[in-house]
Amino acid sequence: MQSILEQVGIGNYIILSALLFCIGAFGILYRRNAIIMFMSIEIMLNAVNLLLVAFSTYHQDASGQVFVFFTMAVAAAEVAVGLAILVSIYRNIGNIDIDNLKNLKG
Amino acid sequence: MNTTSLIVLLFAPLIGFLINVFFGRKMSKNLSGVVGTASVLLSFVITLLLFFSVKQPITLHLSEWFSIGKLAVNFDFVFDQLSILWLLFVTGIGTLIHIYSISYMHDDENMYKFFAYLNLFIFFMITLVAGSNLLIMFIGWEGVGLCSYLLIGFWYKNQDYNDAAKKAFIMNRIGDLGFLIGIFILGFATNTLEFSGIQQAIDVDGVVSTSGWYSIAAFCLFVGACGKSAQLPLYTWLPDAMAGPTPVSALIHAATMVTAGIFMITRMNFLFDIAPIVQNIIAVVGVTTALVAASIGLVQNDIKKVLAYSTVSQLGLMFLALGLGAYQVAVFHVITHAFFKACLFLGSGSVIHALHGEQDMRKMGGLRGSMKITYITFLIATLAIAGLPPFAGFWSKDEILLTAFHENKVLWVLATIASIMTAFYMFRLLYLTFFNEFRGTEEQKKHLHESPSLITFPLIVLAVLSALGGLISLPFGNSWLNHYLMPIFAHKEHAEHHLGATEYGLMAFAVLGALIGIGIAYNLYMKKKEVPTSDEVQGLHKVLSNKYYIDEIYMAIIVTPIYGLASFSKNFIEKYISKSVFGLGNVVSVLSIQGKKVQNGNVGFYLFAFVFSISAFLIYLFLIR
Amino acid sequence: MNTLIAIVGLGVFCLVAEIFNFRKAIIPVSVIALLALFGLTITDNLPQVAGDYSNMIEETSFSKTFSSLFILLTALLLVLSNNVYKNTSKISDFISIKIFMLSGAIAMVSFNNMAMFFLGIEVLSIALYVLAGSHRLDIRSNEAGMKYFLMGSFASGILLFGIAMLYGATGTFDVPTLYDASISANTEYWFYIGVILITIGMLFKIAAVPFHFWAPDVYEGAPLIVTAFMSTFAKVVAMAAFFKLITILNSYMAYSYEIVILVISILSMTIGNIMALRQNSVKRILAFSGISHAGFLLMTLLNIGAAANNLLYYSASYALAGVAAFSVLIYVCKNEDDDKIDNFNGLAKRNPLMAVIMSLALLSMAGIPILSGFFAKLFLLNQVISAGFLVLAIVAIVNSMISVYYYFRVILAMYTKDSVKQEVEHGSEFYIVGIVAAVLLIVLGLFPDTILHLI
Amino acid sequence: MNISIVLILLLAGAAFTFFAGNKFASKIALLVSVASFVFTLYALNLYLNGADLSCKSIWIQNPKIYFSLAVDGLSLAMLLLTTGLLPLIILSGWVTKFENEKAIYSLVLFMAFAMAGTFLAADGLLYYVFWELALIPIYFIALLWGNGSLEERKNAILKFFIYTFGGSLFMLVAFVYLYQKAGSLEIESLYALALTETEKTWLFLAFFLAYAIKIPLIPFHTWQANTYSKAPAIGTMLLSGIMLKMGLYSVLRWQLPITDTAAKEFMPYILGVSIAGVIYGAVLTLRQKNLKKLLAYSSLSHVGLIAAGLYSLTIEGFQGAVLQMLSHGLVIVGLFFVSEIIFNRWNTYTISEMGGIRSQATKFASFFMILVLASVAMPTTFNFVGEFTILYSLYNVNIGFAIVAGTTIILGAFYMLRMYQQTMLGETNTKVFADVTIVEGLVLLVIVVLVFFFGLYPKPIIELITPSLQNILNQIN
Repeated sequence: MQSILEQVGIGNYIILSALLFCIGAFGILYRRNAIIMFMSIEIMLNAVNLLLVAFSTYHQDASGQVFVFFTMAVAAAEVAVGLAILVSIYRNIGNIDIDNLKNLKG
Repeated sequence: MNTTSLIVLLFAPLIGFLINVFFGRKMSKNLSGVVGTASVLLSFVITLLLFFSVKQPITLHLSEWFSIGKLAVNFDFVFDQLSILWLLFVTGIGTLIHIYSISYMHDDENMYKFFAYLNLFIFFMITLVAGSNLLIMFIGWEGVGLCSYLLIGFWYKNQDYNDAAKKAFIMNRIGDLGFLIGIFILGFATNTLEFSGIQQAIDVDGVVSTSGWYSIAAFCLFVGACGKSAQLPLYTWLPDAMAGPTPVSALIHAATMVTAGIFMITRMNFLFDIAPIVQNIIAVVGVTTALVAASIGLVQNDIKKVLAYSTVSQLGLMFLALGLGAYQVAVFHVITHAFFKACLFLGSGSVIHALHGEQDMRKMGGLRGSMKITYITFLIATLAIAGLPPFAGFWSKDEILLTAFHENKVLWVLATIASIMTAFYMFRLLYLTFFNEFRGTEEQKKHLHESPSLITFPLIVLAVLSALGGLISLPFGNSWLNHYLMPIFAHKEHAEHHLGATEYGLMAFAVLGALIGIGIAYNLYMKKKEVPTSDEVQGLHKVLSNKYYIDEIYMAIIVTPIYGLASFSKNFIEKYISKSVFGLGNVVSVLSIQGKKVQNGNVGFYLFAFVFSISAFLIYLFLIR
Repeated sequence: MNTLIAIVGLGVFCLVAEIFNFRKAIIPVSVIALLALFGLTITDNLPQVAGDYSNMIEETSFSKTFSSLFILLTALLLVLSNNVYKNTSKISDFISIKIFMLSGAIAMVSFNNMAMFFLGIEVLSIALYVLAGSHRLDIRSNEAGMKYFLMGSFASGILLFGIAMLYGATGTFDVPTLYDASISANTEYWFYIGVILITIGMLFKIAAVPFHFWAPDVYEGAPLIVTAFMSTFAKVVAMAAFFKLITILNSYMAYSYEIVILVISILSMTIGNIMALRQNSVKRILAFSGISHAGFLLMTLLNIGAAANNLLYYSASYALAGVAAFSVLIYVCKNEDDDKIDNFNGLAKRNPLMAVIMSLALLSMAGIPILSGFFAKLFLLNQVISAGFLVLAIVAIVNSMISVYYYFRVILAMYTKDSVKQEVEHGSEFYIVGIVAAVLLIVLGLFPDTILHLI
Repeated sequence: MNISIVLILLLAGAAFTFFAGNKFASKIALLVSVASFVFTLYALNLYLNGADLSCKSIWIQNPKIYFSLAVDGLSLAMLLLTTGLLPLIILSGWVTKFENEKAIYSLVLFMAFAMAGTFLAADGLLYYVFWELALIPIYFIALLWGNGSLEERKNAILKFFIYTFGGSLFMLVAFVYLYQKAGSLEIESLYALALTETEKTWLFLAFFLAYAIKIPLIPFHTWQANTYSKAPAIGTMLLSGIMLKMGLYSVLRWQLPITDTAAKEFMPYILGVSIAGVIYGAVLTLRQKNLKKLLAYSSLSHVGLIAAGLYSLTIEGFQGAVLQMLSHGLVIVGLFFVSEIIFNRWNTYTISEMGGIRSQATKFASFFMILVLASVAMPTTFNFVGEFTILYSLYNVNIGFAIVAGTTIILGAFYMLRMYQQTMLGETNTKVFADVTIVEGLVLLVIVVLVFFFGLYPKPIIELITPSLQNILNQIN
């Protein structure tokens, strides 16, 4: 049976994940709400996950999929830390707008 | 003569100097004077012995000094006719002036220093005269300049005197640079600085390169002589140098040091003989100096200034003789001049001493009565310098005029005018000082007195010498001096003049000229009893009173521009260099401050820069490359 | 691998010790254990059997020497921590996080598989995010944590994308295979995109211009001891890992890639130095100085075959100078609100020894002989010139010249300004660390050969 | 024995002085300096008897760097200058009461160590290390014990540091480049190296930048006057007496032999610059109000002449330059000490506030006069031999150079005598000026005696330095 990958073509997967990645990047660039910026980072990481899985299938090699698990775990840990920081920021200044964080400069 | 005595001759004054420097303060004033005098006297005695015993030049090798490249310089001295002759009157007159100074400087708290410096001067003068190579001569040359500096500024509390001392030193240094360059040229061309070596080298290839480097060297040496012997354009220090105590003026600035230039040129006669162009320059410079200085001397009112200008003028005449190749004539005039000029200076010192430091002739007068010995000696010396026979000055000056007449009539005319002027201003001096009424204060008048015998003794000796000095080289053939100096000169064609009608006529003319000068002076200052006024003078007189404005001109064209350059350098160039170097630092600093604005604390901006840079790299690496 | 296991074990021990109330013992035990490990690691010369640890870890002289350096740095910084966390209740958290961070660092230089590398770098980064924000009540610390986190995870994403590209091009995460692919002619161009993206990720980690913006802000906001970790330890780790990655992925550098590195190196040195000139916060000065040192470190990539030892030497001397400087800085700013340069005023009178240590550290960073910083720069220059980049060498020395100005500002403050403060004793840890680091700086300078042939 | 003993002695002396405490520091420092001088003399004796005093061992394997000290007449002469001046400089410090004496004396000894090392090093990198190392102690000496307002001093000295440090970094690049070519930085291998003309040109310029700043030649001199006037006397003496000789020595030892053709090519220009410096420095002194600044500019003028001697590329020029380095070292130290004595009495360096000292302090005035005379190169002083030789060598190159450079004897006399007149002469000052103390007198006496001794008998020094200078000249040609 022809796999879904062969039907769609690896190139399209790459383009898709690149687009997803760019959407994430633009999200980070254009949104000022920290939560949404976290989500954008998640989108970027998931774009990579998608890419890894696609390549994994393409190469008929399981290690790519294993790597995805690592990535997901790491992303989870990252977001946990990020949210923790965000909470303490909220406690200190009462909002989570990233533009308020300009104490350190110069 | 054995080496020991030569060494004693050389170093006795130095030892006198050292004793006075280190122990002078503890010794009594008289003792330091005696030590100083004795050390010079010792040299004089040995010189006398030398004079009578030496027929062949003696060389004395003390030690090596240094050698660079191919050039080796040693502490070598040579005692030949020329140096012995010079030593004789240097140490002789030196002794007299030391004796004179014991009394003259007796009231000065720093008398021991005075004798120390005088001794040091004699030492350097001996070095200058006896050195057997150019560099040893240069030691003496600079050394006497130093002593001159120290002695002009002896009363160092007066800054004007210090200025004069400094001026003397620097003017001399200008000449010294010329001297040095001359040394370089000769050293490089001949690989030796020994006089004998240079002479040999010139004998070998002198004819081939008559002009060229040897001429330039000769010119450079002449520049050195100009500085030391106060010739145009470097003479202005000498009148100022009268700031020093009068014995100094007599010894250094009349009798000995200022003749060093003549000594040097005489020493190097073999070099100047092959550089006729330079000889012409020397003659012209000499006669011009004689005229200029004499004309300034006409209107000076300071007794020592008059004598100073007369010295410059007489030196000019000597240079004229040198320029004409008549070295022995120049030497003759040096010697007679040393006698009468020392006598004049010491006499003026005696006058000044009596008047407690007054030097302005307008405030003198009538001293004939109270200062008999001073007056008589002064009169003899004045007659000598004015060129009246049979006094020494007549014979030597006449020989110069004679030589000039034979070589170049224009020079002769100018030189004659200068001597007429000399006769005039010297008698002006004499009349103003010793004749008519006393014009000073009553206080001074009460204290007028003849000077003590320590002062009058040298005056008498010098007056006798001024009167009889001409005997050493009478023009009637068989001149002892010419004969004595014969071995020194390479070219002997100027040896003697045959006395014919022309010569006797010239002599008569010279005497007549002198009498004219004296007559005018008599007319003005004895008959009309004029006293120069301090009021504003006009026209030529004003120019002369202001010494042709030469000091002012030097100030305007040399000193002021240098100071201007200094200010310009300090305020502009230095700052500009500094700014341009550290301006870079400021630019960086400004960049740093501006850069802080980029680091604005905004994460959004940081991320934007991040993404932008990624894009830039990717575009560069994958599209542009 | 044994080192790695032991270190993770040590981290677990710290956590457990807290439970059993051995708080006082945590730091001494950790430091002693780390020193022991340092000795073991550096002397370990057992040959590695192929296929060990499923090819996830390789033990080369490179990894061993750098691991030893990291362990030593951690040990020194932990000694400093002893004083800092004296009155904190959760001491084990801080210490164990640092020790885990060390494990991440060691993974970053001894990986044999990209997964291992990725795990290492994330362990290091996440630990640093936590530490940077660890002054919960201080908004500046929070801000630092947030900024670092946002930009760090963004960079991680890019790095990860690069790894995915490598995987896409080769179908493996295995380092030897990747190396083979990098030198083979018919590798897909995704591979190179991957390499570039990884490069960018690593440039971010070492804070090279233009990916440096986070560094000054985060350094300034983070607690001092954390800044010390970031500016010395983390930077050196990232650079070593970067070096290793490039040796694997791009050892036959294309000219255009070299140009990129060259430009970044020049920019980092220049901008870092220029920006440092007018800073008042010592932490920011050190941050910008770190940026410029990153530029110097990047030079090693231009002659990658021969530069490993130089990298080690430079890293060691830079990190040790940093440790010495931070030991004084923490000492000086212990009871202060900020870390302005003014706090150093009159230190030479108050405490000459500390002033001397600080001076030595700064002079070393400025590259004055006989301190090791000079030789570090010298070896780099030598290597850069032998690779033919004379321009880079000249830019480097011009930068050394500029850097003198701001290093000397601190020295001037210590020696010429009058102090308003009274001296208080803060504990001996600072002296121990400062002296050890300073002596090491001098010893390394006098005898560069000691560590110059380890790799 | 090998020559490293002197270095070890100085270094250990620095440490020992520091730990001896403030009470004994000055005495121990003096002792160490005298001992080092004695050792240098002993080494000189051995050297003259043909002993090999050099020492060499490998320092760094890769890049290949040796710890290599070589001894020849030139380096011994410079070492003698260093260790000979050191006791005088330290003794002159006794006059001043320093805060924290142990630190300053140990820094002085350390600096002497570095400078002595610079003169002895025979490996490029070792030389460079010593060269830079000398900068740190003088920086701190000037900074911590200097005079004038702290703010100005700080800036002036930092300027000096960055300037000289920056210049020498270019030399470092040159050395690294040479290492690439030669595979070693040993002086013999560098001498043996065959380089292209272009390479030599660039290397020459890199070296020149370092040395022109250190010496200093115009227009790289802007750090000098300020630093000299801000530094304490002891530091100024170290700077002017020894440290600037490092630059001159290096020209001779490193720059000229390695970049021979470029040296010949650039010779006229650099002679021009040096001689311009002679006049420029002299002219600038005329507008200085500060005695130390005046001396600094006079120093600028003198070193310009020395540099001209070096770049004349003749044996006479080399000899003269080395002689003048030694004599200038002696005399400038004496002059700065004189200014310090005045400063100690009256707390001023401003010339207009001085005057009328001679009548109060005869001995002091005499010493000062002799130093002034030596500085203007009176014959029979050491300076005359050097200056004469340099001018002679310049004449060999071009009579124009000799004449222009020779104006130094006029201008020098002008500004030095003017300075003497303004500071010492005139009506007795209302402020009391005590004559020299025993220590002061001793220092000045030693300097004066040496100035005259070597002025009359420079032969031993000339014989010491000439063979090595001839070697260098042969290397250039």
